[in-house]
Amino acid sequence: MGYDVKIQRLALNAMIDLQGDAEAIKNWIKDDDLPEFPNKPNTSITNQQFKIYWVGIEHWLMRSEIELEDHLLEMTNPSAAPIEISVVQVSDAFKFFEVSGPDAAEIISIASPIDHHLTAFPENGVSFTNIFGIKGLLIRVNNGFEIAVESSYADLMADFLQKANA
Amino acid sequence: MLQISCPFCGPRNEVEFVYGGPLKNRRPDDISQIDDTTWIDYLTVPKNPLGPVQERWWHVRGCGCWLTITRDTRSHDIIESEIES
Amino acid sequence: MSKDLFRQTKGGLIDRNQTITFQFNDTTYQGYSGDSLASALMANGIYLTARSFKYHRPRGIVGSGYEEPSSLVELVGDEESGNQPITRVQIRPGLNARSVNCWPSPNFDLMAINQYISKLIPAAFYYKTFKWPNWHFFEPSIRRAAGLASAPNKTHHQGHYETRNAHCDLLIVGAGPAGLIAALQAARSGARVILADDGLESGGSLLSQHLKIGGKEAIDWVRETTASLDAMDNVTRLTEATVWAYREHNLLVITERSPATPNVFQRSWRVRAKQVLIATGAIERNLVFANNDRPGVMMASAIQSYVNRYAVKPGKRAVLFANNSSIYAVARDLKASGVELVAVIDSRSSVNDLPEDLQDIHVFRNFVVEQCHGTKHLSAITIKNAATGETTKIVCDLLGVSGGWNPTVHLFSQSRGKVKYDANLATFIPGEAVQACQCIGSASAIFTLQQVMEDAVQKTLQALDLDPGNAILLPPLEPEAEYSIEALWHVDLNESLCSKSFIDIQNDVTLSDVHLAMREGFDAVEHVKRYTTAGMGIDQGKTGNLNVIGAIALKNGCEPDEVGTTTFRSPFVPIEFGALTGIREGSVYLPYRHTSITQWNKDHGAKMYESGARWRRPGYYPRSDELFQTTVNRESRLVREGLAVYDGAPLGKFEIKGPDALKLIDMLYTNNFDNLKVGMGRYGLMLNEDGIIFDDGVTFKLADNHYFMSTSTGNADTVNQHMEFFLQTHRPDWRVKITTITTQWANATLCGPKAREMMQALGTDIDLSNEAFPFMAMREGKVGGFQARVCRVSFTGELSFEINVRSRDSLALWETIMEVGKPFNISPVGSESNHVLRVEKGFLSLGHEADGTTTPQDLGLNWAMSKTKTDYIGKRANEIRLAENPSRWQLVGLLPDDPKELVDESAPITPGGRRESSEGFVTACVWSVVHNRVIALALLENGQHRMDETIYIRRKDHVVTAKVTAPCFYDVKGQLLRS
Amino acid sequence: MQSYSIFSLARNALSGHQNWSKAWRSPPLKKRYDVIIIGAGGHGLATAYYLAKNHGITNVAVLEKGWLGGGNIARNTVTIRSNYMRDESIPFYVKSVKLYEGLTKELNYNLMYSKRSMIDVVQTYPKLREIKRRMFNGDLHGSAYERIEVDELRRRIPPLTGGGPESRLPILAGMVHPSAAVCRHDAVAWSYARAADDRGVEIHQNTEVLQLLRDSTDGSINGVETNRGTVYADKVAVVVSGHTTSITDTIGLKLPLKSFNLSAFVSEPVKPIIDVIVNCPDIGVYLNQSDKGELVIGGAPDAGQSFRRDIKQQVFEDAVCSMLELFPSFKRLKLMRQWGGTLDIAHDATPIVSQTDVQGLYVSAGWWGGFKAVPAGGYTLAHLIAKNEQHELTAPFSLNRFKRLDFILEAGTTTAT
Ligand SMILES: Cc1cc2nc3c(=O)[nH]c(=O)nc-3n(C[C@H](O)[C@H](O)[C@H](O)COP(=O)(O)OP(=O)(O)OC[C@H]3O[C@@H](n4cnc5c(N)ncnc54)[C@H](O)[C@@H]3O)c2cc1C
Ligand SMILES: NC(=O)c1ccc[n+]([C@@H]2O[C@H](COP(=O)([O-])OP(=O)(O)OC[C@H]3O[C@@H](n4cnc5c(N)ncnc54)[C@H](O)[C@@H]3O)[C@@H](O)[C@H]2O)c1
Ligand SMILES: Cc1cc2nc3c(=O)[nH]c(=O)nc-3n(C[C@H](O)[C@H](O)[C@H](O)COP(=O)(O)O)c2cc1C
Ligand SMILES: [Zn+2]
Repeated sequence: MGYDVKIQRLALNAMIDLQGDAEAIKNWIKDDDLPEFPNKPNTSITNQQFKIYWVGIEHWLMRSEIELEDHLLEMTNPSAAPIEISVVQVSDAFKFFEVSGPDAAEIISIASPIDHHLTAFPENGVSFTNIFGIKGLLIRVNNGFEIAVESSYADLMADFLQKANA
Repeated sequence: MLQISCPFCGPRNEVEFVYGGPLKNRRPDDISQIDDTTWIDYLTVPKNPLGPVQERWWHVRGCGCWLTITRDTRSHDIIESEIES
Repeated sequence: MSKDLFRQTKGGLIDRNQTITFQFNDTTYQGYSGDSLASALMANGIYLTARSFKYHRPRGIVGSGYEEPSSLVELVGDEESGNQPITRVQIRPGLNARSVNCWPSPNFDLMAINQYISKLIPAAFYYKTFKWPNWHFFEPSIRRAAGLASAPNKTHHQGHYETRNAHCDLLIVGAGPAGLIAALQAARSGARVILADDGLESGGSLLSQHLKIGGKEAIDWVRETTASLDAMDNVTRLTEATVWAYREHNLLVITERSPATPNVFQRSWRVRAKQVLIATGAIERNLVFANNDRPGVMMASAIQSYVNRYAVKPGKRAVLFANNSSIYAVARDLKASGVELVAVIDSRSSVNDLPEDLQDIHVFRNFVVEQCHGTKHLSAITIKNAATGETTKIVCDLLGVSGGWNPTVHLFSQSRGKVKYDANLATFIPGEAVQACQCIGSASAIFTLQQVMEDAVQKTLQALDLDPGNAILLPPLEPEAEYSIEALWHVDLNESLCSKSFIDIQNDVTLSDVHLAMREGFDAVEHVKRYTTAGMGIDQGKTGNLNVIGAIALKNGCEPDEVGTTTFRSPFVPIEFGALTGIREGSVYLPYRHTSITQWNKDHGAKMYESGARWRRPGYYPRSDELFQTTVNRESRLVREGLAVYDGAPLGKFEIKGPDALKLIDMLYTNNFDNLKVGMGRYGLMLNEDGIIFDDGVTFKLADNHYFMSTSTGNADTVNQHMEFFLQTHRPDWRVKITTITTQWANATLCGPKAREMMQALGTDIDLSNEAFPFMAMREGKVGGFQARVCRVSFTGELSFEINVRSRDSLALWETIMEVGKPFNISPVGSESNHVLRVEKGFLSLGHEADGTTTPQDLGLNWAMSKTKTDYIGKRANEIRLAENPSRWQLVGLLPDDPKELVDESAPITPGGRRESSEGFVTACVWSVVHNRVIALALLENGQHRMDETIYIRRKDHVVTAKVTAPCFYDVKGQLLRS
Repeated sequence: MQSYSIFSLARNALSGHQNWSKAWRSPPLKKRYDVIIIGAGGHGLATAYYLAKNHGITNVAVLEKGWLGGGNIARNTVTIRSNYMRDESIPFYVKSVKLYEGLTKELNYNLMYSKRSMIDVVQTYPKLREIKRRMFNGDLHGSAYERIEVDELRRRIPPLTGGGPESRLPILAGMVHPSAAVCRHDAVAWSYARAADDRGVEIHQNTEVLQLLRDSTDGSINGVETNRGTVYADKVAVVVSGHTTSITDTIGLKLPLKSFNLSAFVSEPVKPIIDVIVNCPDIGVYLNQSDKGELVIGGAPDAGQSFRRDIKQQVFEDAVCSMLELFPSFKRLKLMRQWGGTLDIAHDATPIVSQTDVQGLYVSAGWWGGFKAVPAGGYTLAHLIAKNEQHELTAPFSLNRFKRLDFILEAGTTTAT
């Protein structure tokens, strides 16, 4: 163990991919339980239950615990969404990891070329970036970072993280 | 390793991007109107300047935008970077 | 031998309380903690440490750091590593080092015989000889003689390598006085600072000099400064960290040789710096005169380092020889160390800057050293009055030389900054910077401490865009003499001396070699370099290159700036390859992707293959002692006759939606999608703009302007790129959104005549009748209790149901299928049998028939090309191509006359089987389970018009004849898959 | 031409090597030549030599903007081979290898031509299929290529200890191309220069062509504008590897070429460990050990057009990673130097040796793997210039193919970017 970190594979999360005009999307998924949409690129807004990540021009991700997936699906109703916006359930397409502890940033430096210093990647920072050579979502959390990758890469990611801290 | 400024994400490392070749004119709406030679040139002859070239990069390991940057082929200096709209 | 002969009793940065035992050339020695291998050997009175590369001349230690051109060792045992400059190896218990490239030892080296034929082997002699009988006759022995150390055959002995990324506001390269004061200044401002130095500890030249800073010993100032830097969390200070590459966009690469993190053996940093300060100091250059390579001839600055830092006495009777003023500080330190300083030879004619306190030393002004005497150790020198030519011999065993100081502009030059020649300083100095960097300290050609520090502070403020008022107070310093130099590129050759003047000590290149090259027309500096190999060694000519330039200038009667430098390239010093790749090795060397049932597949004996896009997927599932072909036959037959299940999860999948989705799809595919009904799918061919097939797949319509597209496994990413590219760059006004859902969905593909029964048995609310759920339809519903999207597509030609479920359900579905399927004798099948089945059907496979050269027409897919669409990607190119050249290689089936002989895929078809240009090749050949014989697919010139013809497949040793058929061998009408 | 041999060396040793003559002259630049060749790289110099030798055309100027042999011929990884895939290509490369084999004698210059065979380390089935296609097609044209099994592969390349059955990409087989060779790259340029000069060709270094000149009446080529003034000729050949379009752009001639950077690096010199050329096509790295002992290693090109002769960090790391996967003991071997070269590549990745739409203007371009092609490239281009007709070996390489979109897709993939 080279670093003082804890590395964990997380359980499945509920995820919805939202694309399209911001106003149209907000109109479609009006719901009191939802937080506001973030107003800075690559940041998130979170409430008790849900998180909204702004990850691209006209592109957001909504996330919750898997227990709330049905609630999320109800709110967003993918199959009925108007033609201008795209709402797709992608819970299974991602696998999450958590890297936490005093040296979490060291592991991220090994994994990704992104500047994750607080001045460049704030408290509520979230962004797709290159993580161990593949596309991954980097999220700053309380005591470190979360990483989400396309689920087919989960074993690879676990392997990499373990080696980074060997 | 270039550092490419993405209008959405800010400065990011080249490894987040995929190269998409030098800029070509917008593909015409009705290509049947174009004569063979012009179309063959369109397909096969790229701009290849010793100096600034406009080219496309896909921020695939980032926000997903296709950017057009102007990069000096002698130095890699990037003069400009923008998203098509 | 008494120790004190070579070691001073006090002083230095060594710890006399810690004795370390080590081995060198199979002899055991002792040194102190803090010693380098060079200083420890010197303290033991060892001066003969190496043999030279070409002539195997005896050699000693010349430098004290990375500039060392002479003594290289290889470390043996656990630490195995070759070609280490002896000056860069720290001694440690158990260290075992050996001189390279000499046998049996430096003292007695058999190859030394080369010295006697040296006349026959001047620079580049090999181009003129070794031609008869041929080069091969000589090459092996030449190769054995070259090459210095032996190659390592062990890897690192502990921990692992690491690479990482970093960002900072300011990267300072070099922690000498310039770098340290700059760091101190920068740190105050709160900027993110990285300070990296190659040395064992920060301090740079201060570690080797006797100076006072702020009234204290310089080393105390250094240690106080580093302590205060270490206390700030905006500063990262690295030691034993070489910055070895300066690349575009202010990316610099650092390799740390012994990072503090446990288990990390070496670490590389890719640093993206907003600003860079290059504080790399200066490197002293050598002087060129006869036999200047004798053991005992050293760089003056190295002597200074040995006497001050390591408290050794590098000789008993010393002479110093220089063309510049820096020699006098060395003279002072030598005297203080107790080494007898016999004389100083100062080649300068016009200046006299002998310091007050050194008036008692014997200075030969306007003299040069003409030659050295002694073979294995310097015994005397002959000096010559430059004006009169008269010579004098001086007995000595140590000669310190200084040819002047070259700012270490390597990184600056790598950053594309131009260097320019400064005649006053007789060296190349940094010119204007191109990237966001500046040289400070001696790297910017400043050679007194006061000015170094002032310069550093001022440029730091500039770099960080700070007000001059923020400048920190400099510690008071003692006055220093101004640096002065008169160029001396070499001492004139005296042909009668029968000796060699080395200009590149490491590669054994002499001044005569340079002259010979020029005489033969190789007079550009780059030609001289390549013809003589000067500067091409491990040291990359750090002490010698400028003398090559000077020698060329002298000969051509021009200034060195007209000659120019060779290109400074990374790495600044050699870097271990292992340090570049970090943890990216073994299982993670390349990415791999798993489906959610990968473990299940492995547990069930699947042979996993690399397939497209880095997926690992089952090739086949052999049972105990089955042969490959038996398994493939069994699996293929199972699909044709019964029921099998295939893990089709890796197929690329996209949801495409928006008011212009149909427009996009019609642009991407060659065929029409506008009449597709909701719930139905259509096979589509995707071309690149050159009209070449690059993907195929089935796209279903979920609703108006809402589609579900599948692509081949290997091309999912490329197709995504292709679509986004077209949309975002050519049609940004089209409103379409694409979501990748490849791994949202997993799949189990049931195939075989019993597939429908099996679906029934699994239990589903979908009406499975052929009318309600026809071929190419997609239905949503529950299957075996799981919410599913079921598609009726078939790559095998059999009745198939592709059950797509959320990935999380996939293992459970799979297990259910295996359980429910027992009565049907269900079994998983892999990609090998799929290949057989698709060949029987004549379905195209990317990489086989669509190999990046074929068009749809070539494959007889004209039916898939819309006649009504005015445009789609690749349409126009194909029209032009076909008009020009209608007779292309086209897809056909082949029935080899010998039904039992499998033909290699890739084997060419030639006219009459003759050895001439091919007219096609076999794209696939398999054992057909339905025909019980070999069948093949091929691309054949004009093949569509050659049915029933006999063609000739040319294997290397024989010709196979085969009959041309249509490229479909099974269920030609396609009734089964529609059943 | 001064003879080079052990005897001439011995004789000159007696006179302290004072009497060696210049390898080439530096004559004054004339106003007019029969032929101007732009670029004193391998191809340009070989073309000049064969023009003089085979066609008796000696009033030839080779104009070089820098020092002769300082372009890509100074920076390639010296691999010479003929294991190409297409019928259009193989005979050309077979001829080139043949010419190379006789060159040391022909030019009286030891090129240290070392026929040491190339071994491909094959790690995926699609690659195996592609290479087999090269093997079969090579056989049709006299280029040998044989499969060996993994044990034999490891026997021939002792440090190849990676790529075992459990590794990320296990080695499947080896493919041996026995006629592959390495030779001293610089010496190829120097020896052609010396021999061309000896036959009357003039080589002008530090002479940069700035502009092509056309006849104002018929548009045919007239000469060139250089930094040293105007030079006239009715025939001009652009042989500037990597910089072709910079020159043809001056008259608006459109060519299907992109310039890019390819880089290479060398390790510290070590005693002999590998005596074949090792090529790892699946993972994009190849290497050989020079006679001086350094490993000469090459990888993939940079993404994007570039005239910067430098290496990009990620490209470099990828190549090193790949090498270490197969040669783990090289982890402790050290990088000594790295560099790059500017090459150009045609739209279909196959070279161009061709007349152009401009009368009297010839191009030889798209040589991104053209060190091996130097002798045959020069040989056939000289033929084309002298006779105004394509040599049969380079007939397929004419520009006409683009007018029909009838590409020679050598790489077996879609058009290269
Ligand atoms: C890293 C690397 C590895 C390679 N490895 C191999 C290999 O293993 N095998 C192989 O076969 N090939 C290899 N190649 C390719 C090979 O080096 C080139 O294809 C070949 O050298 C090109 O031909 P040339 O020698 O004529 O080019 P060059 O040597 O580049 O000659 C072109 C000359 O034109 C000059 N020039 C340019 N513009 C002007 C102007 N305006 N006026 C006057 N002169 C001008 C240049 O200065 C240059 O000297 C490699 C290339 C690189 C960069
Ligand atoms: N009297 C003279 O003529 C003379 C000549 C030269 C220098 N000096 C004195 O030497 C001092 C120079 O101070 P300075 O700070 O400019 O230089 P320095 O030589 O003290 O320090 C340079 C530091 O940079 C490090 N370095 C060099 N290249 C590196 C790389 N690529 N990566 C990592 N580290 C690297 C070196 O290890 C060294 O520690 C001054 O005191 C000056 O007066 C005097
Ligand atoms: C086959 C080959 C072997 C080389 N070997 C060495 C070497 O041993 N030492 C060295 O310093 N450079 C070596 N080089 C690199 C050259 O020094 C130089 O970097 C290269 O020719 C490119 O020129 P440039 O760096 O001046 O741009 C070699 C180059 C080639 C092509
Ligand atoms: Zn972005």
